[in-house]
Amino acid sequence: LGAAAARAAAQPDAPPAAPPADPDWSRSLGPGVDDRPYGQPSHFEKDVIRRNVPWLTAGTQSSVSFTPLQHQDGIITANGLFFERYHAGRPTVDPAQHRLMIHGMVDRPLLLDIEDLRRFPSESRIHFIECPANGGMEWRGAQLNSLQFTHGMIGCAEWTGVRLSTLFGETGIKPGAAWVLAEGADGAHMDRSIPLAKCLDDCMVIYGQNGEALRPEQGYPMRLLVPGWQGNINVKWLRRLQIGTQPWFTREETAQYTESMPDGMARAFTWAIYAKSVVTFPCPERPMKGAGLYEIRGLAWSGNGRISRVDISTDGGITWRPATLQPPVLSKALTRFTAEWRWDGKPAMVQSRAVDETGFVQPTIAQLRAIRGTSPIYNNNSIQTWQVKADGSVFNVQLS
Amino acid sequence: LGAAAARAAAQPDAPPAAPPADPDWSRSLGPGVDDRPYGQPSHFEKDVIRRNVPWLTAGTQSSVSFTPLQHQDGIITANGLFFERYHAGRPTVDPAQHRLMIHGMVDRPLLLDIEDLRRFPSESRIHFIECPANGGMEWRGAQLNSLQFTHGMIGCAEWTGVRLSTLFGETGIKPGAAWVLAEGADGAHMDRSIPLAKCLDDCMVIYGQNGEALRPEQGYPMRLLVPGWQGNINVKWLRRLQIGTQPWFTREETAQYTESMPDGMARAFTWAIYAKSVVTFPCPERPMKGAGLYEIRGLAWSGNGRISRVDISTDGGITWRPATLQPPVLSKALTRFTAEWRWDGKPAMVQSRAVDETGFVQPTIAQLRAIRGTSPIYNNNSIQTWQVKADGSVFNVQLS
Amino acid sequence: VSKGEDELVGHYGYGAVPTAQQIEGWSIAVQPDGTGLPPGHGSVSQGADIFASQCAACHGTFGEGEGRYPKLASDSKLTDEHPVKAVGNFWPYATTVWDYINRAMPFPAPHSLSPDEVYAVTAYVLNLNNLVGDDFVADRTTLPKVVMPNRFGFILRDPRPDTHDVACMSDCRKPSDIHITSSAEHVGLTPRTTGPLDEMEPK
Amino acid sequence: VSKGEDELVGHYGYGAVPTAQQIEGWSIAVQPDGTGLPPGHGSVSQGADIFASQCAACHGTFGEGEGRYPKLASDSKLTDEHPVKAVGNFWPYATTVWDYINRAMPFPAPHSLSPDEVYAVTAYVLNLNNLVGDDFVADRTTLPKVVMPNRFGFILRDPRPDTHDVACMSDCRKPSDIHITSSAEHVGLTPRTTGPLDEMEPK
Ligand code: HEC
Ligand code: HEC
Ligand SMILES: [Ca+2]
Ligand SMILES: [Ca+2]
Ligand SMILES: [Ca+2]
Ligand SMILES: [Ca+2]
Ligand SMILES: [Ca+2]
Ligand SMILES: [Ca+2]
Ligand SMILES: [Co+2]
Ligand SMILES: [Co+2]
Repeated sequence: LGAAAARAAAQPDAPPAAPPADPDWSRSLGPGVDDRPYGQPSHFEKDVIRRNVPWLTAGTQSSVSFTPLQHQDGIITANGLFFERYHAGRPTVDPAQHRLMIHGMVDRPLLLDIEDLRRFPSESRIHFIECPANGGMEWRGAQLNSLQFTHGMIGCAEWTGVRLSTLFGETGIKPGAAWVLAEGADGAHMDRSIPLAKCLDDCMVIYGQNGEALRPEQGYPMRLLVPGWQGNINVKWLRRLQIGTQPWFTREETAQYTESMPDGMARAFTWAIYAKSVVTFPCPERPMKGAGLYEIRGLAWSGNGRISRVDISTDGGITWRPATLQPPVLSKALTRFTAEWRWDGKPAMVQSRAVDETGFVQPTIAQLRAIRGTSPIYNNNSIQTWQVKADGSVFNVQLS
Repeated sequence: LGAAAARAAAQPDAPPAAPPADPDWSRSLGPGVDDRPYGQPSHFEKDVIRRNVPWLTAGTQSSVSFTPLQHQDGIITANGLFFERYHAGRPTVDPAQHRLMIHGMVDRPLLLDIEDLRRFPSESRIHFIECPANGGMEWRGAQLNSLQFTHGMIGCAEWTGVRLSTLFGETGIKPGAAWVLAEGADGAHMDRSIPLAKCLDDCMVIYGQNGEALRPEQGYPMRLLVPGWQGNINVKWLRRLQIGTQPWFTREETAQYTESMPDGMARAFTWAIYAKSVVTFPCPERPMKGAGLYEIRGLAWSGNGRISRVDISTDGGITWRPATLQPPVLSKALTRFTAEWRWDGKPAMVQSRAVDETGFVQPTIAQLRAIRGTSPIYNNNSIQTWQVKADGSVFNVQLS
Repeated sequence: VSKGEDELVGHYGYGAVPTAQQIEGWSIAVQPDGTGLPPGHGSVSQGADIFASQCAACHGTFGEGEGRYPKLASDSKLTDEHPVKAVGNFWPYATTVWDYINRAMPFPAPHSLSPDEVYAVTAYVLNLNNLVGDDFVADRTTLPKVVMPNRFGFILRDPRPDTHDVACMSDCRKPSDIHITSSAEHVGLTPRTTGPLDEMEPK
Repeated sequence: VSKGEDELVGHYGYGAVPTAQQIEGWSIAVQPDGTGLPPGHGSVSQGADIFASQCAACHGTFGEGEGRYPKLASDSKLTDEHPVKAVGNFWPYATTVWDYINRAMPFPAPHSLSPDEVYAVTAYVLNLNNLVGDDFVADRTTLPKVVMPNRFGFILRDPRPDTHDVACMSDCRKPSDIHITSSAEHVGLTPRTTGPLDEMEPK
């Protein structure tokens, strides 16, 4: 034992369990392996939860809850914390009674129960799902001082299911078919039109989520996965796929999930999530604790493929340096990035900027607003600025 | 609508929710987004749980529970279903009071709380953890008619934490140091010796598991991760790392976790999990339902690197054909494989055989026994045979 | 799963073939040309009665919206600073009003109205928006013909990428050009919902 | 985190430096040469008393093991068909007995014995295994010197790969060579634990 320990300050704030003490949990037996056949997080993590914004919606049954990204350490979102978006609450679907019907311009209409679906050739893939309204409250200005609320309408999971190309191979598709209507079994009978080409490219009907059955919040017993496209189109509690020649122009793809431009026109069918990123530490919920060396951490994603780089600025965008991307870097999945930062304790403006494999560079909110104004609600993929004050506190701000 | 539907048999067994009915959950509102701030699986999945083998141990506090692999759809194991192995039950550790002490042959001994640990440069990696006793009950013969019980002492997760090389860089390591003792804060004060070289290669101190804090079952608030090595050495509730020149020859690495050979000698320090695989469908819990086309599914893993191929036999090992590996194929992680199988309804013997990037080929139980006898308890990585009977039922058998 | 002739079965042969009645029963989606609309009809005045009893509690007697529930009528300009978007000034097709009310309304008891009732409240909502006269009767023929003011207000081809940021690395902006245009610091809108959220907002 | 001089602080500087007393307090691991053993001592007869009151309920008065709890004494041969492995015939170091009892026993109240008590029960367990005489007194000097029969019974270098399967693809075995050597079908050991597990075993 060297001089270091000898000279170390006594630790008056050391808690009762620190060495040399032997805490209670080291001197007793905990519960056995039959205590929790299905496990739970530590009760010390009780504040790591989904949260909602009561003033946002008339009630909680057509509303949203947000993933606590400030506590997400990797690219996988814990099933218990995956954000929710309901249009008629969370239905309790009996899997034995549920059916998926595939019909319309097919040679052989098909009616599948969950057991049938599980028999088809399966695939597992890690993809994010983001509600395009994520950050929607920020179009007019910085509103919510919280990473959870500005960016938490996203989750990433390992999904298991069957490719639509497999199912449509089974039914056959008639010449001239070009669109697919997907419809849910929830009270909203939520429905969206999807180009057949996208369906055949990489869409799936999902029944597994992170090693267990799809959660009720995410569409149990089955949902559509439309990799990289806006969350709403990933229809949950999927009961019906109808093949046709034209889109249906449903309420969700006309009155909702369209972006109003300054000239009064609205963009529709803007499905893909463009490259986006956010710094998850520091953030308003996880402030700085004194000057020193830190690791800036964050998540980046693109609905158009892989993230190819992420840059970091701590001066509001004057200078940038590359962050380190954490493998595996998967297509249409969250990608974790890190960068060392020696904070001098002075005010700073922390930002991240993602670039994806198409070469697309994440825009600033000013660039977005210059083109799209302040009313789009959806598809805000702007660079987030976290203002770090000298006391370490962090605020959501927007820059010129 | 073509002839198909017109000629389709009426479906007398169709449940009340099948089309054209509109079930209750489609005609009402479910609970809102404030109902479950932390989510749960559907109650229809209530039988997908960890299970233990009561006759195996004197009590449940030094015992094991098994992951229901027959219900794991991907490579990620759900946190709630990750197998448990305790030597003194599951301690309830207060993270604010917990400390990790690093000392011994270091230049600067270090005392870290969870906040300190979280500040270091972090990494997230997907790795399996397998108890080397997985399949241990099968050395003398087929005993348990269940995939969950023959292979369920394994789980795979995205782990987030700090590399030991980072922590040891911080403390400095004195010349001559060669071994590290890792010790837990549980009642067993569980401890194991690990070569320093492995520690510096790829070991980590983990605080995150699949997007949330490490679960209490897996070592909350911090555990050691020793990628690819036997589960026991991945010390949970980690409180101490001591650096020295020699192994400590702890009870867990002499009296336990050693394999008795036919000549009475015992192998110790056999840390690595050698290449292994198992078919997860069909299996005793998930039998066949009539002749026809099926997808054989399974999981393969190796503690020595990536899985390079998996072959499938349905005739007890006379003929084999390659299975399809599901990307991402990650080092020291579960790898999912699939193979189409047209079952003629006749008795069959289904097997999978993994090969890893070192070229090692998973052995048969007969090959293992010829060398290691029937008493090793640990490191049974043999090819599993599932006997499929004409009625579709599946049994755990061993072949000559 | 037993099926009829071979050509009726796919490669895998799993599942069943839905009957015509089953397909018909679930095929509720309506298209702008009226495809999918069932027989039946309903007038504005019939709709007014149903609306008063089943819809007005949330949407207001004249579609003005109670509390935060959606307004169903609006004549605000879509170029307004804060446009109120509703059926009259925003929805491109009257068929979509029928489709949505039929599948999702009334909110607490979705898909509980008869086709006649859906026709009637659809007629009433269109009338509230001054899109049809007080004597309008909605049916599968009249609905697709209703002229919707914002019919051509949608761009159906994604114009992105419409921003052209560049991955500049140094001297990207003049420091004096950068100022904070807005901050959430004193907005006071961040909910706590439950339990500690952060150390910024008052508990 | 404030630290003394610079050379005492690592690159990141997080955390604190444990005091000598803190390090000492948690350094409970003992090595075969006795490193880590504290002062103190205990005799076989003292151990017998402690064992009777604190250990025998599980391990039996003479270490024979109650129910499924571990036997602490055994003289079965390690080459037996079903060897019973315990301290006497299997453990390579007496120091490990001290270390394990100290850290993990008595099972319901681990790490609650004083060093003297651990020395005493260790002496008793060694005596039960006929490794030391009835007048043996265990201390930091005597324990490392106890001759353990299986001291050299361990192979410390992993001899794997010791199997050499090949990835043969066809005609790998003669069909007539393959027969079932054992089956779990009628063993009846598969627990259900709770809820349906499979469709094979009786509910
Ligand atoms: C208990 C409250 C409630 C009642 C009663 C109710 N609605 Fe609604 N309505 C809602 C909510 C909430 C929404 C928004 C749902 C969403 O966006 O997911 C909505 C949306 C709508 C919309 C779409 C508005 C838009 O611009 O997107 C229409 C049209 C509508 N309702 C018509 C009706 C009709 C007609 C009835 C009666 C037959 C009715 N509603 C009864 C709550 C109600
Ligand atoms: C309530 C039951 C119980 C009591 C009382 C108890 N033990 Fe144990 N003992 C166990 C169990 C269970 C294990 C195995 C623990 C494991 O493997 O994780 C064990 C293991 C041991 C072992 C290691 C056996 C082996 O071969 O690996 C020793 C030595 C031991 N106990 C000594 C003692 C002594 C000495 C005492 C009293 C001071 C004691 N035990 C009190 C239950 C008990
Ligand atoms: Ca069926
Ligand atoms: Ca009113
Ligand atoms: Ca009017
Ligand atoms: Ca600290
Ligand atoms: Ca007895
Ligand atoms: Ca004796
Ligand atoms: Co202790
Ligand atoms: Co319905």
